[in-house]
Amino acid sequence: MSTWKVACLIAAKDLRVERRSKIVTNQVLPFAGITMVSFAFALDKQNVLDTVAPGLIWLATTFSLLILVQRSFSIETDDGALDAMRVAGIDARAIFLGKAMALAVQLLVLEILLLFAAVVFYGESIQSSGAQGPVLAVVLLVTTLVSATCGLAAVGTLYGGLAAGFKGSETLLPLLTLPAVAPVLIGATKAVESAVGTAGAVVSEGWQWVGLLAVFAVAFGIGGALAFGPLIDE
Amino acid sequence: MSTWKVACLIAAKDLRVERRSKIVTNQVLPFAGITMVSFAFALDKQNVLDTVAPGLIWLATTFSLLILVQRSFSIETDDGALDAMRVAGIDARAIFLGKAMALAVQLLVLEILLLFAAVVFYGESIQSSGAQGPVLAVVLLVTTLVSATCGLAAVGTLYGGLAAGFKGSETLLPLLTLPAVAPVLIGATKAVESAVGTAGAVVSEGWQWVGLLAVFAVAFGIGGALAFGPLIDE
Amino acid sequence: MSPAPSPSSATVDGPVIVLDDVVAVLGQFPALAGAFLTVERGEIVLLRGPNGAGKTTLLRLCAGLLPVERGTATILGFDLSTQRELVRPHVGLLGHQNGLYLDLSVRENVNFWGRTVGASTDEIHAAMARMGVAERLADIPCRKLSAGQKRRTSLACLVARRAQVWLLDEPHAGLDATGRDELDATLAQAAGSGATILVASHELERAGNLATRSVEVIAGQVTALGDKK
Amino acid sequence: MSPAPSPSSATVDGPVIVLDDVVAVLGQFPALAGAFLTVERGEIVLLRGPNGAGKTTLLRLCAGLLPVERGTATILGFDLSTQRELVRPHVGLLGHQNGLYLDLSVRENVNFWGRTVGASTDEIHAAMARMGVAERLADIPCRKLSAGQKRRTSLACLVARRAQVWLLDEPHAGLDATGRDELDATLAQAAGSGATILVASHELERAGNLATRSVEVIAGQVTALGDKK
Amino acid sequence: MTTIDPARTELQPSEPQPSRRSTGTRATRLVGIGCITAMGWLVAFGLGFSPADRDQKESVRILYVHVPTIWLAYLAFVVTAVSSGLYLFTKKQSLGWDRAAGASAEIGVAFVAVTLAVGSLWGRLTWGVFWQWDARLTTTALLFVTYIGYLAVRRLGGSHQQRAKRSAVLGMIAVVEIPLVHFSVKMWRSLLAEALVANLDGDLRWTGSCCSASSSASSPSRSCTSG
Ligand code: HEM
Ligand SMILES: Nc1ncnc2c1ncn2[C@@H]1O[C@H](COP(=O)(O)OP(=O)(O)OP(=O)(O)O)[C@@H](O)[C@H]1O
Ligand SMILES: Nc1ncnc2c1ncn2[C@@H]1O[C@H](COP(=O)(O)OP(=O)(O)OP(=O)(O)O)[C@@H](O)[C@H]1O
Ligand SMILES: [Mg+2]
Ligand SMILES: [Mg+2]
Repeated sequence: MSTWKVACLIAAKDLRVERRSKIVTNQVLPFAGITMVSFAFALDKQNVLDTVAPGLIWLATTFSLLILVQRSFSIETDDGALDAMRVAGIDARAIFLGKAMALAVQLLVLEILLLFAAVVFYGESIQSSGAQGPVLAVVLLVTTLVSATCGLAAVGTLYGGLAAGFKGSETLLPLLTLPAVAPVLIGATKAVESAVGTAGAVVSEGWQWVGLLAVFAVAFGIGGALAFGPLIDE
Repeated sequence: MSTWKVACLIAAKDLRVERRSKIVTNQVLPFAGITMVSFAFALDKQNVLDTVAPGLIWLATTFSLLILVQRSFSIETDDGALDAMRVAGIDARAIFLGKAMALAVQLLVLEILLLFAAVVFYGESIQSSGAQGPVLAVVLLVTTLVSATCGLAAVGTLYGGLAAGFKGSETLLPLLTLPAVAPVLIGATKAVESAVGTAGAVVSEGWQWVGLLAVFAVAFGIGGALAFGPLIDE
Repeated sequence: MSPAPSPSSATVDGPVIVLDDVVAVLGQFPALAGAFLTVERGEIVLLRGPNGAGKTTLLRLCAGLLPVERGTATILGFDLSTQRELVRPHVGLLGHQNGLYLDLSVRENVNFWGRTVGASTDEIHAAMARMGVAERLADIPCRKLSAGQKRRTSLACLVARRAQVWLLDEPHAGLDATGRDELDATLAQAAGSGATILVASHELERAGNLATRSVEVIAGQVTALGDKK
Repeated sequence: MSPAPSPSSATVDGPVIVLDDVVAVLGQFPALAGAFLTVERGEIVLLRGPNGAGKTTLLRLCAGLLPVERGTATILGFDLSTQRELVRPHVGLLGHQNGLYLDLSVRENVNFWGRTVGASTDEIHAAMARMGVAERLADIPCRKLSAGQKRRTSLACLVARRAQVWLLDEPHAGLDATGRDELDATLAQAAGSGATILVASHELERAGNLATRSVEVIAGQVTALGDKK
Repeated sequence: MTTIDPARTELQPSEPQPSRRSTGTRATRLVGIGCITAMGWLVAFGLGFSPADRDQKESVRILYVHVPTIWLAYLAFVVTAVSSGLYLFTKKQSLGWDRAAGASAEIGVAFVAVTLAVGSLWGRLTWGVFWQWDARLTTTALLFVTYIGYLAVRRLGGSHQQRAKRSAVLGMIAVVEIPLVHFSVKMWRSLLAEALVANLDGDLRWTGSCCSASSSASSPSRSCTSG
């Protein structure tokens, strides 16, 4: 079995577990929704909400990421399956890739729904000014989503694997993950601000942020795949 | 053994586990800190930060609450200790009270430290205008902290017990808890705003919110103690 | 144990456990589908049967962890469907899981479980010594123990509880030869002083020697009266 | 198994497992403090010893889950300290935990573990049938299984892996009489076709009958050559 | 039950024996004396001989602590990363490198903490607030938390080798944040594509670059109160 095939097996397995337990749809999604609503409550000041909406989407995504990662590794450690994978001689890179892919799929679904929620709750709308009208903005938005998601999934999987199976991993994970994803949080917020035109941002400004996100995703993707072996190994 | 004594035993046990594993000090505290930092960064707009600071403190507390509750019940379910408690015929009210007390102690420590962090990071300061100067504001602050903490601990314990032992409890918990603590979040935010004088709020305005918090804490404390038995029982 | 009826008040005459056509459902599945069982004070009854027969379900039902779906279950004279709260203080269960706090030491664990029922320090120490975890192991966090050592600790917690009805789910699994002998001695002594013991086990020789009667659970049904010895 | 050296290439002459003064440390504690052991191809070796002696530690070390602190451990001719990656594809471990995905059904679990090593559908089905989880149980999520049924599923995953070195930690615990017989037959057959098997167990009679040799682990030390039968 | 064989306890760390003998050598003593002299001179220079700043008055002397502490922290973190790399990539994975990495990270965290503390005190003097949300300050805070995370990971259980490997990987990832902190001001500026209005003159240039860059990202009303 090539590394790639095994990674696909693992991703398929993770997604199947998710389909069985319906945790994302039934619980994470409402959680993210509630997070956004509670932000809206806590920040209920004049004119504040619409300007900070893109930041809130990504904050909600980040917190959902933490929950998803924890869940993704708790299915591995609940009954010692991670150990079993290691004994089975499964390539650590395959484990990393597989779990990151499954995580990315779940995150992407979540983000798209959150974006819709923001349109509804916060009254955001795609920027339609400029030469090509809304087309460019939509392209920017999609690229941002994809690259940010890959970065988040890579970081989450890396640190999730590190913390997995230790006492207190539910608290260690956020401590490690949040500082690491801060650049993604910032970059993605700025890019989305450009796409929806918050505070006069224009679409063209967004691309440099997408570049940052892409670099981040590639760096953590490759670094994570290489580092994962030593991390989960004794 | 009276209910009260057993509750104390349980609280002592929880705090001892915490002292052994040092999860709050080593991980939750930095997590709360980083939450505040990332909020601040995501909301980095002119003049926004200082007006929303009290809200952010309570948001960070709420997220930390989720982690603390999860940890508090994962020590019970990791090896089936909750079942053992039920079989041992320990009064459910004692379990509720004991766990809520331990949680409240940990939360209180956390909040005080977060408040200091807010003073440093967000430049908050106690309101010293008015007749008695800062004394009244400090009294308001302390009362707010205590009553909000009791409310949060009661809600957290109640839903933590409900979610404990279900698959996917790590995601069910936030879903249940966040809407329930929303009143605390709002009330405590308003009360702290009065204490630190955000946006011209005066100290006297704060007391009605403290009243709300107190009512909430008492209601959930009593309701929780009564409902806990059926909740953790089949 | 003061608020609960004291042990002596529960010392009713007649059988300690009476199951009459009891059904228990897990999810949708009737894991216990009609169980009849009568156990007298001082008996040690072995539950045997293939995997998935419903032994664990039966024990958890008697411990008040599962609702009685149909039929009547009476323990120590209390009806399990309505008076579960009164039954529990007198029942001790050793399940598949150990019920330990992994961050606390052996001593702290036994202490906690003992003190909630008001056991004295001496009794707690005696329970630990009984299961061989009183010395070197006493101050090691349970997380670091070996599988058998955890099982011993869990048994020590149970001994410290001084229950009247002991429900043991594969108590021998994981114990070494000495541990098994200690356990058998403990059980025999408890039964001698009036406790009633249900043991589910697959180690038929070991548990069979200990038991005074053996009952077969098959596909959720307990019908045979058991072989008196 | 294509990227890893194929099983035949690992079929070296000489003993399959050689431990020479091996020390393994858990935390600060030398749970294995000088183990000497040589196992030839086709042997079934029983590890016995009191609770906490270091049996589990020894097995986990052989599976490459623990680092070798001192001494040399060679498995199938590969050095465990440096060539762990090459050892693992040939080793199967049944630990105290089952390593199942509790939300997936029995079939999906065995499928997953089998397919990662390239087992065919037939082989996977055969493994499930072998451990008696092929029929009614096949589509039930593992979370709902009884303790013994979980253990059987875990064994089926192991059988599907077709390892050359089997490391079994109390494999009989929780299995019913039929399950034990099936397991023994499976192990005997695997050993007959060239697998090497280490079994840690407290059920000395059952495992002793099966084993070709028995070795005592005491306080982290394995010194006796074992009683040849 | 199990009686412990003496061989089992031999690996347990023995209590450190209190020793009267010093570990110093001639060379280390010379270095030490040199250090003390140099430090004395620095303190005298920093607090006395150097002139006060035109705008910041005496408070500018904080600079002599502020910048060295963060650079020391950088140095410590680089040492952590290098020893981590040496641990991971040398043949004989020597735990010595791991210990060096851990010790160095602890020093680094302590010094970042000093930078944060001193910086915010200084900020109170010059900007009127303890903290503002600009790129450099935020990245510094992130650096701090990242290494707290590193130290938390070092406290996780497991064998020595496992711990060493895990933290080595983390130590090498975390060091990437140093350039992020160092160049944050510049990066932020280019990414924001904003012209900076910082044009302070004279001897304040150096100081000013930091101050104004800081204030650029936040409220203009809070910018340098000097002058
Ligand atoms: C909490 C508050 C502060 C923090 C966390 C902080 C952090 C830092 C850091 C990390 C550096 C080193 C950058 C590098 O060379 O890589 C630095 C340099 C410097 N800081 Fe601060 N600083 C703070 C407040 C201040 C204040 C209030 C001033 C002056 C009014 C100031 C003036 C400087 C100067 C002059 C430098 C050296 C110039 C340079 O290397 O760019 N800092 N600060
Ligand atoms: N939701 C469900 N759907 C179908 N079957 C279920 C469900 N929940 C439990 N079961 C079945 O109920 C039975 C429970 O058996 P129980 O755990 O009491 O067995 P046991 O006699 O203790 O077995 P063992 O000897 O393996 O421990 C098992 O056969 C299990 O497969
Ligand atoms: N950090 C530690 N400090 C002290 N002792 C430890 C630590 N970690 C593990 N141990 C001890 O190491 C030994 C590990 O034994 P292991 O799990 O290999 O035993 P075993 O032979 O499998 O026993 P069992 O038959 O009970 O399964 C136990 O005695 C345990 O108490
Ligand atoms: Mg069972
Ligand atoms: Mg063991």
